[in-house]
Amino acid sequence: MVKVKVYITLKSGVLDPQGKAIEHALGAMEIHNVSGMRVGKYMEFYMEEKNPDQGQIEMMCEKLLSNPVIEDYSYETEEVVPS
Amino acid sequence: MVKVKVYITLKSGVLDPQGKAIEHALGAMEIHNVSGMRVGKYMEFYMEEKNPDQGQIEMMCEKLLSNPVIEDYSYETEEVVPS
Amino acid sequence: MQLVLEPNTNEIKTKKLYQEMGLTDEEFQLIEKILDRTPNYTETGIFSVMWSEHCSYKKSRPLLKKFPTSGEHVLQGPGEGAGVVDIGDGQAVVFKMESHNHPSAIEPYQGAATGVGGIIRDIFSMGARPVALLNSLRFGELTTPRTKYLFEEVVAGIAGYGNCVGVPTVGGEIQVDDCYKGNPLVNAMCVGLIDHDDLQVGQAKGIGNTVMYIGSKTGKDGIHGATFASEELTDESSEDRPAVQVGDPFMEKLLIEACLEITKCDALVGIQDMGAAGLTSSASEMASKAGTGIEMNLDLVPQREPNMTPYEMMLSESQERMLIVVEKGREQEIEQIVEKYDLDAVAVGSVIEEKQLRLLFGGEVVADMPVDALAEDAPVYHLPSKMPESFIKNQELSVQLPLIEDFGKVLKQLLQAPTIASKEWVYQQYDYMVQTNTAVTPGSDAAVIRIRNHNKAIALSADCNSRYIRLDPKTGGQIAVAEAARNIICSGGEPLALTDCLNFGNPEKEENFWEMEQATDGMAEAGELLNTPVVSGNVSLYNDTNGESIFPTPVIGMVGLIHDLNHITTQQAKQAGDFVYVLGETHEDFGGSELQKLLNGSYEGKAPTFDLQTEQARQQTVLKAIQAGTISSAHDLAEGGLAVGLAEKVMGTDLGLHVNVTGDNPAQVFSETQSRYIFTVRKENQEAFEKHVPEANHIGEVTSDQLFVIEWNDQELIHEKVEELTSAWKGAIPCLLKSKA
Amino acid sequence: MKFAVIVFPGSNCDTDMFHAIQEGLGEEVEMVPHYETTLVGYDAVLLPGGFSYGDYLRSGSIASYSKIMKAVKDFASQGKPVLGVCNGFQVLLEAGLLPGAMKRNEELKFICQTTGLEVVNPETSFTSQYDQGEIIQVPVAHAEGNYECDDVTLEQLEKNNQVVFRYLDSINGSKNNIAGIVNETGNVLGMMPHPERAVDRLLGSTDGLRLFQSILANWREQHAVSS
Ligand SMILES: Nc1ncnc2c1ncn2[C@@H]1O[C@H](COP(=O)(O)OP(=O)(O)O)[C@@H](O)[C@H]1O
Ligand SMILES: [Mg+2]
Repeated sequence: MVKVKVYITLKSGVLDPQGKAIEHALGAMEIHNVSGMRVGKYMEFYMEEKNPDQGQIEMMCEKLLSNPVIEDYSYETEEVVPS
Repeated sequence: MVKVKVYITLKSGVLDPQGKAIEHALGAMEIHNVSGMRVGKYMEFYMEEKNPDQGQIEMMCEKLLSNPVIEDYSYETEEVVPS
Repeated sequence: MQLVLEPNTNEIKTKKLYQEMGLTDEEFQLIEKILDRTPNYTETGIFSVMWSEHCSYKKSRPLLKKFPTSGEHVLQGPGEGAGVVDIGDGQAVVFKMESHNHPSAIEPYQGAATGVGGIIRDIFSMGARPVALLNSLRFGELTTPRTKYLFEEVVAGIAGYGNCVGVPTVGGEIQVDDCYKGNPLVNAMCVGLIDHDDLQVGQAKGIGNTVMYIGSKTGKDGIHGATFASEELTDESSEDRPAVQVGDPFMEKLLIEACLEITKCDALVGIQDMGAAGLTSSASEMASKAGTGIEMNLDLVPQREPNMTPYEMMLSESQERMLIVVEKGREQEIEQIVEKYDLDAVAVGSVIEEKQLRLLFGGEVVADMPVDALAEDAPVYHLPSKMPESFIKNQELSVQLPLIEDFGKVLKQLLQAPTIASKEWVYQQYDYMVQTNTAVTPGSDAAVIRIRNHNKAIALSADCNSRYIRLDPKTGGQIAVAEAARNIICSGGEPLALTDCLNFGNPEKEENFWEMEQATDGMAEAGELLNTPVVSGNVSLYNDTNGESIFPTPVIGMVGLIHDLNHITTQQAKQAGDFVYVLGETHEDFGGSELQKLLNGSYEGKAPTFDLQTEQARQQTVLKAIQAGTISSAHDLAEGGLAVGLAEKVMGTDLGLHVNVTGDNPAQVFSETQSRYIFTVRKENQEAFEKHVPEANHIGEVTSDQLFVIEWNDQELIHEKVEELTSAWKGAIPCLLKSKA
Repeated sequence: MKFAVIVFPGSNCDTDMFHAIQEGLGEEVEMVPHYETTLVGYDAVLLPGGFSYGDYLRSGSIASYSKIMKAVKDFASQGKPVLGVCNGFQVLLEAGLLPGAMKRNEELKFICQTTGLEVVNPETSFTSQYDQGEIIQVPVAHAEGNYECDDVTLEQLEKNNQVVFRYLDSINGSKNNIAGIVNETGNVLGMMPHPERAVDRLLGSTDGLRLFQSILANWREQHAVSS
């Protein structure tokens, strides 16, 4: 079994309203040394195979987990022993 | 300058309707080897310091970026050369 | 496998572990007597939630008995999931209000969201389609980051849930006062529509019938939520993490559609939502009401996590779950229906003759308790009460005449007070139009939902001015009911019945209990005289933070019937040239007023002048005048008095207003004397209107100059641009939320 | 003329759409659940608002994989009219029937209000009953209506007259205040505002009705020519 971790981020150049709001809130908290805040998604799931088909993972990322029009994705896999 | 990456996940035991919906959609796409889908947030930002104050990052994570009542967080920092 | 070791019966008894669950020594002894043995851990947990105030009303029941609960329109009073009131043509409205105060204090978004989800389930489990939501909210002053956070998240939670399930949120009220700082109030009301024939009951009838479970899996969330709701909040409460439940409005939407289809299937015997105390309360209440018992096999309960114990399953408050009873042998019909909605219906038990709740797990009986003892026989307490010193003092206090220099400035300041300010920032986040029946959207006295294919509509309002109740709980209680009814009247509706949510502090404080007694007395009297019986409601006690109680806040939700779509009336002035009238004399009523808060920062003195007979007579007069078509716009006077009420008639329009009022003290333009209305009337309707409402005073005219002018005894008192008033009023809440501090 | 209203499990404006056609327009209309596979026999397809699958991931994303969407794509490729409103628009974007994507509103809040819209292109089969530049009042109700696309797409949309409606005020952060667009062939319209909520005087505006009347008029015209 492997654990798959997927990171989804807005493409650079796409305005990020959430990131902007957080930066604004940081300003209100008098935190000024932070910049370039971007908010994305993080997903975890398990796949039964020991060596899962990378093509399948990519297909899932492209078709469902992210929207390629505005988002990029990356992922990692990590072997786990089922408990 | 460092890049900080924050991962926010729902505490275990807390219902994850997003994860549930995605698993359901995967089923409809005839993908059946995936389980335990959990959806969280991924955030990136930059801090000016070379060795930023870990306490500040933790404070930001607790007070603003995550909701400690239902979420856990973890983070990584990574030195970057300002471009 | 991780084994959870539960305390044994001996430990529960000797270490008094039941106390942690909220049971007293006496209650535990009573349980031992009922069972004729010491309860095990699961049983103790089950008793503790069923005997919590939230489920048993053990401390408020004597007060609830006073309420009028029947009347010509009432089809179902308190007792079932929600009240049911006839609206003619074989149709009825089903409605109820419920609190989610404590969960919202800990996790405002999910707390508010699941509050909405819970009240919706109460409505569709009766077989009614939910057609409207309202909410009543109380927060501390919007000046600290925490109260702002609570406010924003509660509103977002209500929006997130209501918008997704597709039930319009059409009204409500918001009051801010620092007594709610640590303990915000989040009350949600849902209204449903049903044909009489489709009415369902939550009963487990028919020995041998099958008990089925539908909806989300059971998780470890919300364990002991009901007990939690019946306890005081302390600083440790935010550590009480398992009590937080996350809502899944998409699941709720599926459940609504599936359950409404199931209720049309005659294989269904009974249906109830799993609300507070989840499986425990739904199973024992359904059996107790039917005079039967239920045996359940917990191994069959759909579980979200591995290794759940019977205790956890029975006490879980996971959301979006329903329990139904189905005729034996016809389970498949139900399965086929829910399948269409991608849901499962799982048989988990059956109806038995012995009036027991019997639970099996791993082949063993893990709990076996009389259902009546759980659902009916919680001890009832008659708590002692004592008139508070502050009440005596306030009654003796003579009226303090406020000194005002700049009336225009005070008016603007009042319009910026969050309780008076425009709530647009809030209701713009709610989908108040979905279902396309909202004839009057938020912003008027009552919301109006038309009944499709009929020439009629229902009017909905939620109200409570807790400051009056703090000063004088009995009069304040009467006023709360009267104000809700007045809002219905102003929209052209006949008030039919009410639901309530009794939010009070710790009832064991004698002064608090006295306030409860008095307030409910007042509500009962007003409900009786105004012919608006109480058909459902909810009690939320222990709204205290670190020993400080909230103001007594019995929120009233009211439903009225508009007999003809032509009667629908709103509060805004319609056109220049219309005459302005005020109905009802004004006294120097500044106790508990917004003006007093503005000038003194506190409340003292008597509650506003109020006479129930006058109230009742005027309501009738106004309704008749509206029904006769003589009134163009109607508005009742509430917080901020005449000046604020008049401003509300023109703010946001391109009209102005010019009136001249007479009296002794100009501060009276901000007085909050009750039972007053303002109207605009077309010139051609003047005669007809004055015949209907001879008592009304013609005070001025709607103008096209976009100026707001009030003269006092022919002297100009206020002269403001409507646009400026509007921007003060609309900008106040967004501005407070944005400001740092 | 016979309309189909597609019903996803979490659609909640489906009955509103149904009523708008049946009572407002006075034409035949049927609900078609997401698990159906054909749209044979219908003259127009309407994708209503709501939260098709809860929309927890991205609005419309899961719905774009439901069975009926294959039929919707076929239907659209035959040049027949497909209208997606609010969530329906989001589904069309996710399904690739229209270009671009939706982000959360700029203010990160759900917004429900009646909004002024400019009719930018009255030449489509959905807008022929409006005038060029006419301002109409139509309710919006969404949390993710912040239209996003790359610069090339945006330029093309504008150049080809594919922008059909624009908000008068920037209410959600959409690029170029875009409220509704058509595909290149002009038979697929996606819009965030809800025309089906503006078909009855009692509820405020009737400006949305002409959108449905345009569909009908256009269909009648085509029908008269082809028969
Ligand atoms: N929490 C809320 N949710 C939805 N609408 C609200 C809320 N609070 C206030 N409103 C709406 O704002 C308008 C003004 O409310 P309020 O000042 O309480 O009026 P009134 O004094 O006539 O009862 C009403 O239409 C009411 O329904
Ligand atoms: Mg009012």
